[in-house]
Amino acid sequence: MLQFLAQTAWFIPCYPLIGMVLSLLWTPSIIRRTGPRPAGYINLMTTLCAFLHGVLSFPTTWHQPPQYLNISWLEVSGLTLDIPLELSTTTIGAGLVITSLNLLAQIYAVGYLEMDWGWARFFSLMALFETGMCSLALCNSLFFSYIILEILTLATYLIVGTWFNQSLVVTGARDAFLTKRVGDLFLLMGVLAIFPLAGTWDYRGLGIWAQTATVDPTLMTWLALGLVAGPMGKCAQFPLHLWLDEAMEGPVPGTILRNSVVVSTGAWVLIKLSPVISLSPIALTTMIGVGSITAIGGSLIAIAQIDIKRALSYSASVYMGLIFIAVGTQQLDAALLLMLTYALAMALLIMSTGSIILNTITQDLTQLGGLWSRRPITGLCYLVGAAGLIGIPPLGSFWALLELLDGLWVQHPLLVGVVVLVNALTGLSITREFGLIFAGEQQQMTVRAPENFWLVTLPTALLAGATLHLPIILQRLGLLPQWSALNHAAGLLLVVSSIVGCSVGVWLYVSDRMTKPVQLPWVSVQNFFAFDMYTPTLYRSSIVSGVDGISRLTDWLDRTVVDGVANWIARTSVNSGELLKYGNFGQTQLYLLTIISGVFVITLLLLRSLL
Amino acid sequence: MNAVTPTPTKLPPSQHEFAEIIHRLEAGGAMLPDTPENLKQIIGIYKAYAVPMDFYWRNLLYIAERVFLNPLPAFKYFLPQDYLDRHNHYAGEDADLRIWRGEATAHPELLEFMEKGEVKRKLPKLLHHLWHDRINMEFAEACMRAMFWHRNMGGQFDPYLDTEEYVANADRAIKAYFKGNPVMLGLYKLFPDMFIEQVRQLSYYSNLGLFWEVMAPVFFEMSDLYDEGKITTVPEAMSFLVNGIFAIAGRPIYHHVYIRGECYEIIPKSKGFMWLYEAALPYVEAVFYRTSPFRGTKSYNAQAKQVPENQDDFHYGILYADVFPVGSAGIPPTLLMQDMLHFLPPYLVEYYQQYCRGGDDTLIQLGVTFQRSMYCVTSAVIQALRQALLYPLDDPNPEHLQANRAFFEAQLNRLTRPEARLRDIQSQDYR
Amino acid sequence: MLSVLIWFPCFAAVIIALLPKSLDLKRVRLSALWLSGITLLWTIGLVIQFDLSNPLLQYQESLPWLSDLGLDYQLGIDGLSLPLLILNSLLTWLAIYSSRIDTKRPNLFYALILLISGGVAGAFLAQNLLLFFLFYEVELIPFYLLISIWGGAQQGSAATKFLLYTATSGGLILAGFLGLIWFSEASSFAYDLLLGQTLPLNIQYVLLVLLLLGFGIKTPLVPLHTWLPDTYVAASTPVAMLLGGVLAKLGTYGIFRFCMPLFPEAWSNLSPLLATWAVVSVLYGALAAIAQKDIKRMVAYSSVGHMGYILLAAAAHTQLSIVGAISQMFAHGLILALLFHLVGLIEAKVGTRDLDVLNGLMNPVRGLPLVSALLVLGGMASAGIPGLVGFIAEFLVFQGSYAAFPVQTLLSVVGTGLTAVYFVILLNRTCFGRLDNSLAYFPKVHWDERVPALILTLLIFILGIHPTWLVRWSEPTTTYLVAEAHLSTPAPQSIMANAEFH
Amino acid sequence: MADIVDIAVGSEDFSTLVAAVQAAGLVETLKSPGPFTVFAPTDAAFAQLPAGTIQTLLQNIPQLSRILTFHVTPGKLTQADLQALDSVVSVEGSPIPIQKSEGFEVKNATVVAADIEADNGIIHVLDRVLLMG
Repeated sequence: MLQFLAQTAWFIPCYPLIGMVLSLLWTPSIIRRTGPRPAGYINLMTTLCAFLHGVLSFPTTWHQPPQYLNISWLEVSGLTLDIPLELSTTTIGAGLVITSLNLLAQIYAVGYLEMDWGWARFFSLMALFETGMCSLALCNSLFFSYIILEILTLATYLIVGTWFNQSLVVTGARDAFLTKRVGDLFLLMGVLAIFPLAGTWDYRGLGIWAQTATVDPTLMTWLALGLVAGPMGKCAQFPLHLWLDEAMEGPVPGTILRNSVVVSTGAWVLIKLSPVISLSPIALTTMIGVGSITAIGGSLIAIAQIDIKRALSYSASVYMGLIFIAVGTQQLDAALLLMLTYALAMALLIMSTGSIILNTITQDLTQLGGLWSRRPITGLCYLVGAAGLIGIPPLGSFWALLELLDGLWVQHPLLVGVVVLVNALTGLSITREFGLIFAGEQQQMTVRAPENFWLVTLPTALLAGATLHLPIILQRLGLLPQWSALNHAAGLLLVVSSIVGCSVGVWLYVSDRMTKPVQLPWVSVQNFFAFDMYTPTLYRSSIVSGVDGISRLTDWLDRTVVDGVANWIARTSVNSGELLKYGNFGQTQLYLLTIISGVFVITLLLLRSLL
Repeated sequence: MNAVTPTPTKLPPSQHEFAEIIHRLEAGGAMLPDTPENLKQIIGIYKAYAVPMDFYWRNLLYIAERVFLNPLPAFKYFLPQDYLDRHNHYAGEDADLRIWRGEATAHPELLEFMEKGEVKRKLPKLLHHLWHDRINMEFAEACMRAMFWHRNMGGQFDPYLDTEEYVANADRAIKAYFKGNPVMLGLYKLFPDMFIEQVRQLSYYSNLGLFWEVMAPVFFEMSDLYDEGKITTVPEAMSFLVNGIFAIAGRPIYHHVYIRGECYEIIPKSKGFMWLYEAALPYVEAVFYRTSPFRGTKSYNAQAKQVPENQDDFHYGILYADVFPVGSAGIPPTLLMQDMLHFLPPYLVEYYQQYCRGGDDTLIQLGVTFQRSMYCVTSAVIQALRQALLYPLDDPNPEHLQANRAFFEAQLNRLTRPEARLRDIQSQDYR
Repeated sequence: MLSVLIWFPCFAAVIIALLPKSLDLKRVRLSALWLSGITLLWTIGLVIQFDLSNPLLQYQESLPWLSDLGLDYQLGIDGLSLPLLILNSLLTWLAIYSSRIDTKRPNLFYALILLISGGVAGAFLAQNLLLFFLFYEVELIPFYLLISIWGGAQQGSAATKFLLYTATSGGLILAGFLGLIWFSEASSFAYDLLLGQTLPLNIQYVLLVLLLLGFGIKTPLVPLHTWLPDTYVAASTPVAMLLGGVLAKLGTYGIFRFCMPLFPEAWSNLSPLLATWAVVSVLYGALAAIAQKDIKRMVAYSSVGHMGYILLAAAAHTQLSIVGAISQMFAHGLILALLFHLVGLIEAKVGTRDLDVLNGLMNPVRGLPLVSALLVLGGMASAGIPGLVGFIAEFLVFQGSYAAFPVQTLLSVVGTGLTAVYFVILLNRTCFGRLDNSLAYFPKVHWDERVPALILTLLIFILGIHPTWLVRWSEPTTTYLVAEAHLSTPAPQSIMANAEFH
Repeated sequence: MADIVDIAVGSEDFSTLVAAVQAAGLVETLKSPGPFTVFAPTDAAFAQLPAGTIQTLLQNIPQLSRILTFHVTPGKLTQADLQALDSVVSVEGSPIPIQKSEGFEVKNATVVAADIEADNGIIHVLDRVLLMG
């Protein structure tokens, strides 16, 4: 039985797909006399099935070589597009993380969106994400990874646009779509360009090809940069990071999934592609550079945000930046581990803050405070998430960051500094949020703030439990290093940086010593980060206005020059002003028709004489 | 008797933006124009509203009194039979004050719906529930949460929740409820405020339940009177409401909890909390005026500043809401509209068939009707307050009349905001 | 067999035209629907019997006609024309379905549409250059009438413009054909006869340019396109569906059927230029679309851009790119018809096509939710989102062309990015956002009106998920085309050229 | 001299008030030394209230006594004393505004007879029942 389940693990993405299709019954005009909640329940069930299937097949893959499957899709003119799947511990494990987080997020959504009527659309999109990500995990081909990423781009557009009546949602959805699409198209260029070289899109094949490939370095650099650009958009890396901020207009349950696992899809593809990318040192350096800039810049921006969701969204970019650094320095295991530990911790942070937002109405950190005594469960969950995110032993991210540091230790001392700094800044950032939400005085909006009901609180608590147990699971799976093999200096450095970061946070925001809001002496610096380093303005004044201007120019050219010349030719050649008044159907037109028919007949006659 | 007989006003015309409406109010009318079409709509919707309301109040009291602090209340919307049979204090033979001439137990249409649902099939309760073929209690809870969160709206109920007396009462109930459950008791020891805050919320469940217990029979009676031809104009409908408000003003608001057959008085009746001051007025303020912005229409982004900083500045209630997006995502009133959809009287169903998209957009047409009807209820509240706190409309003293006018103008000033629907409902074309 | 596709619609047109004027409007529409339905069924029958392994012409018919002129009645069908014939029959049926119930002068209207259907089928089937030209020209008049009588605002000027441009197009093509006969001294206009000609290169250039300009107008390609936005906008919904879905394909069909195989050397030499021209078209169309305020115009300009991909594929003329191009013709026909149908529905219900006025149509009760949902799908299909038919067609074009013209291909990929930009603008403004309270009293959309859109969406989905059903028809023919027509891959331009498809 | 209750019982105009005070069990209080200022609505004032109002209050004693205590303020305040004030705080807890008009008006009621002295306070007779808010 278990063996059967393991062999059919490729079916895991199909469960949510079934749920998605079924929930379309409740989108407008089909089932309307009764409410849309069954759509949610159905998707919960299908997600549960997918999860259970994963759980049951996971042990059988353990210590087994990966299985490869091929599903034929299209064969045309010598181009064979089979869907290659890899069933291994890693891929099924990734599927497990996705389905379990989605399960919790969907339970959470049943509670969080209890007043919402757009369930069918929302849940079907959650299912689409689940399908997409599970298939991405299993799929072993760059081409199909591209397809999935592109479909997820559309899904992002739609899920951010769930509350489409609201104007900022509309622009947020637009920007998310376009930014990700830009990344996708670069990826598509890479996909197109790599095939003639490698002759395959299969990751295994690409890996083998990369070992022996000799490609023109310039070409390889462009190719590798194209392949990196796609994940950059997905992972919200500088300068394609803005969409994640705007995507925060979407509902919290969607954010849980997006900030924890959806952003990692790019990193996943990157890890798969790393043999190819490592053919170009410039691309690797670019990745490290982009990752470092995003990590440091993002953590500074996060500290300056007053919106809870946005502060956390920048932390998401930060961790993706660390993963970029990890992949850039070929620390794939560290990257995978960090993806896992990060996903749980971030999902937990979003869940607990979402629970605050739900019934204190405001998302503004400056309007919150004093919730600890009445919201201790949420507060504890937040703390667990925070501890799981930064390098605090024995929780998950400590081990992941330690592994990363260990790999960087000898060759990249500068990057060690970056990681440690980012860890400290993130520590500061999340303690700041904790302080502003839970410590301090009650404010108007937090006077009446009960703990949320079970559908919201229970999944949060469950996830907190999972985050706490993660190190034990990792230990069981043998993913944690032996004590003797530990880089003690790195571990110490990491712990110290976490302590420093958190202590500063506590001193500034949890204790009463400082007056809130805490102001930097340099307002311009604070604003610089609060307004996201002014990138929105930068975009508006460069790309957006550029495309807008060129399109207007084209339109003007089209109306005046191109059309004008054509009209002028027509006017002069037919040489009858009256004829071309472009009037209604009348004698002139009839005249014209007669001329054309005449020419036609005469031509025929001419031909006769010709032949 | 309250006599809102129209009298010619002795004051010079009002200069207010809504002068016409103010003159109508001074003549004993409502904010809603007096047309037979309006009357038909509002009475019909009162009827459709009262049936789910009959469920809401019973369920709210059930949660406040019985479910209490159950940490996993998965079945809190499954109302036990004794709560369906529970006698409304204002209907039936044994009523304290018989407002509705019908029976005191749950309304027959409600019972029929609970049994067969919109699918018109007799299925187990759980299936109806899962098929979302049920009353949307979530809406009632959201109203409760709006009252709870906005809190500061007059009356002594909310300040009482912060007194030591209240905490002591709650403490007794909590300890009794979790007797023999060391985990929860331990948790209570660790985080007492968390539990007390939950009990405060439950007290609001009770508050709202007791409030709606009165409103359901009022609306049923109005519907019956209209069917009998005894209510013929909008002002008559309104004065019925005004009389109702007075008649019931002294109804006690309390919170009792029943644990293992024993009654724990968390808020005893002896506190003297009254229906009018501690429930009705806060309810109108919290639900009709304030609530909170629908997530589908306003951004909660802190930097966008679309949500006001002060709770007083919240104006998102039914008097302001845009009904047109009803049915889409993030628009909470859809739950109520859907609940009313099941119980529309035939004449309204027929009426909606004639306009816009006929049966296809009933949800929105009835939403607009509901908005009209709530303007009528708000008018009744304004007239009742005027009657209680100010002077008769036919007062001979012009100073008194001026005071009345100032009051009306002050009330309408809140409705001059651009998003208020007062302008729209003046026209019959808004549907 | 094949003649039925031409003459049955014509016969049907006569029947419809002769139906008594007193007959109920609905009846006339229904009869037109039945008659075109029969054509559609006949086409499906042909498809079922079509021999997939045979790359050559099938069902050939040949009758001597004016043999003195070199004009014989020669018909045949292969993998290039088959998808387009299906498209023609399908879209004719759907166009009739999506016509308004209260169309004025219905007899004439439906008769003209059926006439067009027959004529277009003739053009796709003709295996004689002059016969092709006759059918090609014969479309002109019914379209002219359809636009000028049933069109929207400014229909008169648009119709005249259409007439002038397409007449010029016809003239150029005729000149090209005549020149071909003249110089090759062929005895007839028969296609297979001319296929083997070997003309001097400079004559090939001249003739090729004539034909390219002629077909370029019809396709249309920048800068020969300015008739298109005006015409598409002025045309009523069913006519726009036919114009965009079928008529434009006559141009691209001409390029693949005549320009490419008849002048192989010239084609190979000119192809870098053509590829560049294609990119200009792609980018120009997309950029112009971004600036539009009228959604129908926007969709019209999208068509200019998408036709550029086909030219790119033709320029590259690899096997893969040609399969891609044929798929793209079919896919684009479906998508454009869907978009025009939906835009027409929106205009009919909301009363405007102005992006600044439209808003919030996604609203489930008072908006046009299903229309909006399908519009999202249509727009995304057009922008090349995978899982929908547009993607696989574009991808094959890109992958096929990349080997030959990497830079142009990558620039075309940028074009799909710009496509996404304007479709997102369109969707954001029309479907998303808040419904304007004073406007939100649109009449409801009947199921009947949704049927064409649903059928098209279903096809877009099915062919997107299972593209084999799309590409299999044309694959043998393209293999043959590339192999037999002396077409060799152009000289290696870059290191990419060592590409091998296996 | 008689106390407040005695005076009310002795007058024909206060039968409703007296009944209410008795029902609410406030007799003892009002007989205590006080002193109190009582705003006493006449029977006609009670009759102006819509039907059912009194019935509901009589069924709910705490609520009734809350209304009644709203008519009482501690201290012995004459018309002259009161008119110097903007408002006084009632025993119920809510403030009672004193109008600055020509006549002697308490909130929206007019005082029809002022300054009736009693042992333990003073009575002002109102033509309208006062309601909080």
